[in-house]
Amino acid sequence: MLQWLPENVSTFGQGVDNLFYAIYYLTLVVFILVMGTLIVFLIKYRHQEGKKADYIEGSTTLEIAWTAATTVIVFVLAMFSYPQWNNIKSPTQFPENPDVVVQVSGKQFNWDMTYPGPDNEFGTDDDLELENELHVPVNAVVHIRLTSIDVIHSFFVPQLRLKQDALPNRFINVWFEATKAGRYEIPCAELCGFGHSGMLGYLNVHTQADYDAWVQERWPQ
Amino acid sequence: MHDTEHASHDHEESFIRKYIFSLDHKTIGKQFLIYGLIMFFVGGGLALLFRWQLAYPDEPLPIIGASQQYLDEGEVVTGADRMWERIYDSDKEEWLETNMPSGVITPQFYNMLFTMHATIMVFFVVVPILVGAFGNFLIPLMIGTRDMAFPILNMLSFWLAVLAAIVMAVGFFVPGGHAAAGWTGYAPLSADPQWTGVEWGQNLWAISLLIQGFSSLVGSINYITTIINMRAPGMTLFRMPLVIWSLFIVAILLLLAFPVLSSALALLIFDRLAGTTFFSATAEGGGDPLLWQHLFWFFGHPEVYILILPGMGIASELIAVFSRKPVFGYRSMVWAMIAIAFLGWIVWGHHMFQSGMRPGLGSIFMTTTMLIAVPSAIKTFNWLGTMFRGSIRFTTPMLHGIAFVSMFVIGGLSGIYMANTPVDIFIHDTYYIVAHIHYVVFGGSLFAIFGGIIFWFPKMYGRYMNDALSKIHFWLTFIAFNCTFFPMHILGVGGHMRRISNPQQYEFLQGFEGMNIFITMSAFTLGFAQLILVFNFFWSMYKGKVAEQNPWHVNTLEWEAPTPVPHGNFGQIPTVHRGPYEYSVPGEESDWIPQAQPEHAPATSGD
Amino acid sequence: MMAQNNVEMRESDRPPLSNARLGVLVLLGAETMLFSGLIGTFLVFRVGNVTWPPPSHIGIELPRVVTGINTALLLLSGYTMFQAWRAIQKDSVKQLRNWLLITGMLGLLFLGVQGSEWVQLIRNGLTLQSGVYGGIFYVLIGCHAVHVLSAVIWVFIVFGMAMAGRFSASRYTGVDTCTIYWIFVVALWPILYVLVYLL
Amino acid sequence: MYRFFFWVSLLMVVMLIVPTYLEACPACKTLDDPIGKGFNWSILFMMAMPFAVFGVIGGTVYLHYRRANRKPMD
Repeated sequence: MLQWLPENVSTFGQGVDNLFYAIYYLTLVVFILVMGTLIVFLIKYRHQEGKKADYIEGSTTLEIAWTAATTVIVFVLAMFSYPQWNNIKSPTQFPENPDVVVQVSGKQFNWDMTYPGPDNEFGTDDDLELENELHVPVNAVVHIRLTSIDVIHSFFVPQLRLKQDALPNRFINVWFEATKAGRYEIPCAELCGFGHSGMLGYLNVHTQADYDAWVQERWPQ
Repeated sequence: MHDTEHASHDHEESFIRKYIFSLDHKTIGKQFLIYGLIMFFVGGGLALLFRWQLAYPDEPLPIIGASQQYLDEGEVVTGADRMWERIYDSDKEEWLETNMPSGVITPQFYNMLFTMHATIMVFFVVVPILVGAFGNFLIPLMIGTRDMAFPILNMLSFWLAVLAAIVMAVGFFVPGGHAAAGWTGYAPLSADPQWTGVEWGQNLWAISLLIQGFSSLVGSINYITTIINMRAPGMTLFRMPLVIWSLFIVAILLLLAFPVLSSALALLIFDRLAGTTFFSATAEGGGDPLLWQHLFWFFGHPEVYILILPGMGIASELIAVFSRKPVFGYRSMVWAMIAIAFLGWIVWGHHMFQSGMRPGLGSIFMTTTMLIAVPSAIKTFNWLGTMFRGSIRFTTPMLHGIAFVSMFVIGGLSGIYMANTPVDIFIHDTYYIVAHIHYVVFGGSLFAIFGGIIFWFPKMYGRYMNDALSKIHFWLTFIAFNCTFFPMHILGVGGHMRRISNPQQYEFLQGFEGMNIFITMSAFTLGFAQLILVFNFFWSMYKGKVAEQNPWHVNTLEWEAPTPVPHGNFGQIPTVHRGPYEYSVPGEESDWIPQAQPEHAPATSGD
Repeated sequence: MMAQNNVEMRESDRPPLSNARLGVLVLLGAETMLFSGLIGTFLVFRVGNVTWPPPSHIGIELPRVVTGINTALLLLSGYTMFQAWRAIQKDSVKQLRNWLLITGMLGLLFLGVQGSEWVQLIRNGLTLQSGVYGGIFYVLIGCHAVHVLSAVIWVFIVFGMAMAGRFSASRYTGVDTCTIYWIFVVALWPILYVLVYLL
Repeated sequence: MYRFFFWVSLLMVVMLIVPTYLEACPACKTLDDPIGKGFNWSILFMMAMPFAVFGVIGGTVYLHYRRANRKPMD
């Protein structure tokens, strides 16, 4: 199942994947144990003539054992998850001083990307609006101001292990740092109307040189 | 056995009083069952339609779709071509033409299909069968009373459900089509017709669910009152069968959860019809786009447990009976169900991890969600414990019970991925979620429903269901089910979003075409396998082998009543002397002691 | 819930809490959750807006004083309903009728005052369409008003039954359930009053 | 058995508190946004309601049954 995961190209993606693997192996072991026991029981304790079932009402020791074991496992799992989650989603734990800030705005059925331009301020004359094309440099911290102008959309880049709903009338901050240049798809992951399927933007991760060239082309200085 | 004065009432009632507007809980239960089975086919049919679209995007449907020659050159080849020719020639805007021109499902129609598939399956199939049918049929029989506390309300509950289904059905044929905002109806998409183009469809959807809310409310008042007040002498709470416990807990959940959905639906209707802006963030002085999710999932998560808990109850019943052993850890089974219900109220935020709520809340909701693993594990291990050193009979109901346990294990384990917030970032709104819910609700609830139907059929209709057909149905369903839904986990891991009508539009999903086709083929097999069940159900009603009073040798009270169960259920109300699962008691000759059998009396053969 | 109830009940035994009473009690649980949904919505808007009413509605004052008096009226009706219930327990059908009539009238008066308030507010420009402020005000208060209305109808039905002599000290389930429902509707109001008008 | 469940419950409470501490960040301004506060209050209120309702109804039923069951012994 694991080889179907899309390639990871973000800094925090590895953390997500590691948790994914951990849960995968954990659940796989539990699954095999439970199913194995079930099958053994089904064969061993099938009805045989002249054999009566044993009258067993339960076992407090066992109840305590599996309650405790499960509680501890989920507790440990949860402890490992908090930092990852905060790292990705808590605005206070974002890397400061982003290299690029972009506003991404969902609308039926496109992504509008707005660059603040050299003055780093939105709503000024040098803003650049692009439809469905997001350009960022590789190995750089990108902050996205995510919003929507109509219904709820969801900004999803599978390779970045990043997903965040875009809400109308609200700005949500998202960050990522891509580690590999390339062109990745940005589908919308939340039903947004009849054009939901096919609402598709592109994330272009450039090498620093290419990105500089792109910036130079847009805002000649 | 006891043909009393109660039984004689039957003959005096007219057909309408007896079968249509019946006040008898057994008839109402059967009505709910047949109603649920009919809706099951509607919901399943819708699923097959959109599965076709997913496997063969933008290709005409088989049978009713136009042929390739017709599409390319306008040459009429098949009967379907002739139909399309006629539709295109007529001036009227025909239903088929707007929704699937030439048999190709439009994206708008696709949205409507999956919306209605889920709505119907959740609100009109699983809840009516599990809670409506089994609840009504079993509660009075299993706790040893003559009828529900409020028989008229009981009838009202059924007919309100029918009214809701009719309103919902009308929605398919109104201009603009039916609701197309997903079964979760996320606002603002659902709150303003301009976003979906759906006019009255969404309104009717909301109105129908409001009516359904009344139906559930009336039903749950009835269940709670009956279970608290009307148990037979000696039937203490901890002598109740687990299925009654599960229905009791579910009734409480329904009672407290559904009104919140009603309030949300009322606000939605105001938004759509009266010009308020509760969910429209973009309007002047407008509301909040997350509010709907907040209210909906507050209802929605307990609703998920409403869908699974009775299944757990039925499975416990089946496994104990056919392992001929007491349920392992009866009390911890009860407490586990109560714990699940308790946790059900404090986890609803996990549906909103990616929707922009405060990240800190995400951590809290992750913790509460993960805790659900604990009672679920307790239940699973107890089911295994029940089979341990048993004497397992592989009857068809037992096969369904075992299938329930194994599918629930998969569904439960896959839930851990979603509960984990960082992993959920990736799999949220992908097919992983679809796989999970189907493993829990189809693999869980529906296998329990099938098992329950076969198990209690002799009590309902006095006949067995045909065992060969039941076994064929079981194995076909079991295999096709796994072939359909297991690959969806893989789709989800690949990032395949749910609710997209054409995966071929995405580059990173190109590799999944074959898998989608495989899933669709399995889904069609799964769908057709259900025809066997329905044929078997109606055929056995008249032609099945006549069953004795207690064919499976079960302890619980419903088998004390004569078959077919007369009006008033019992000749004399039985007195309960022991717990429901006294199987294979040492020193006893037979391996079962009915709950109503006095101490130290010889066991009866039961027929 | 009831822990272990090990005492065996005979079939003829009346349950400690009659079906009718328990049914109404359970119904009220559902009603509470319905209002919880609406109050939860109200809280999102109320706490979520720094200024309440929002800037666009400055100048609109909710009639706190009149509604305060109206609240007292409704609480009074709770008392009269309780008296009606006491009366039938003492087998006084005449008193029951009188108290029921007073209760019903007080309920109608409450609705009348509220109706006139609404007319006034709509004239002042606060309508259902005026953003979430107007919307949640009318929906929440209106939902309660609908409940008062249905309670009033119920009281008058019970009144009619009392006129027909259907109740006695040993048979008064109708009065009983109606009282529970009425008390619920009355007790809910001060909470809404404080939330919507005062906060 | 009961002591054990006491410890499990305690652990659960700890699990609820820990994340609140982990995200504790006195410096963050975004968390003070009024909408977030509105949702917090609403969530707390609605989380409490089912238990309150259940408690009141369940308590009433329990008391009635206990009173009824005591009577024969008096």
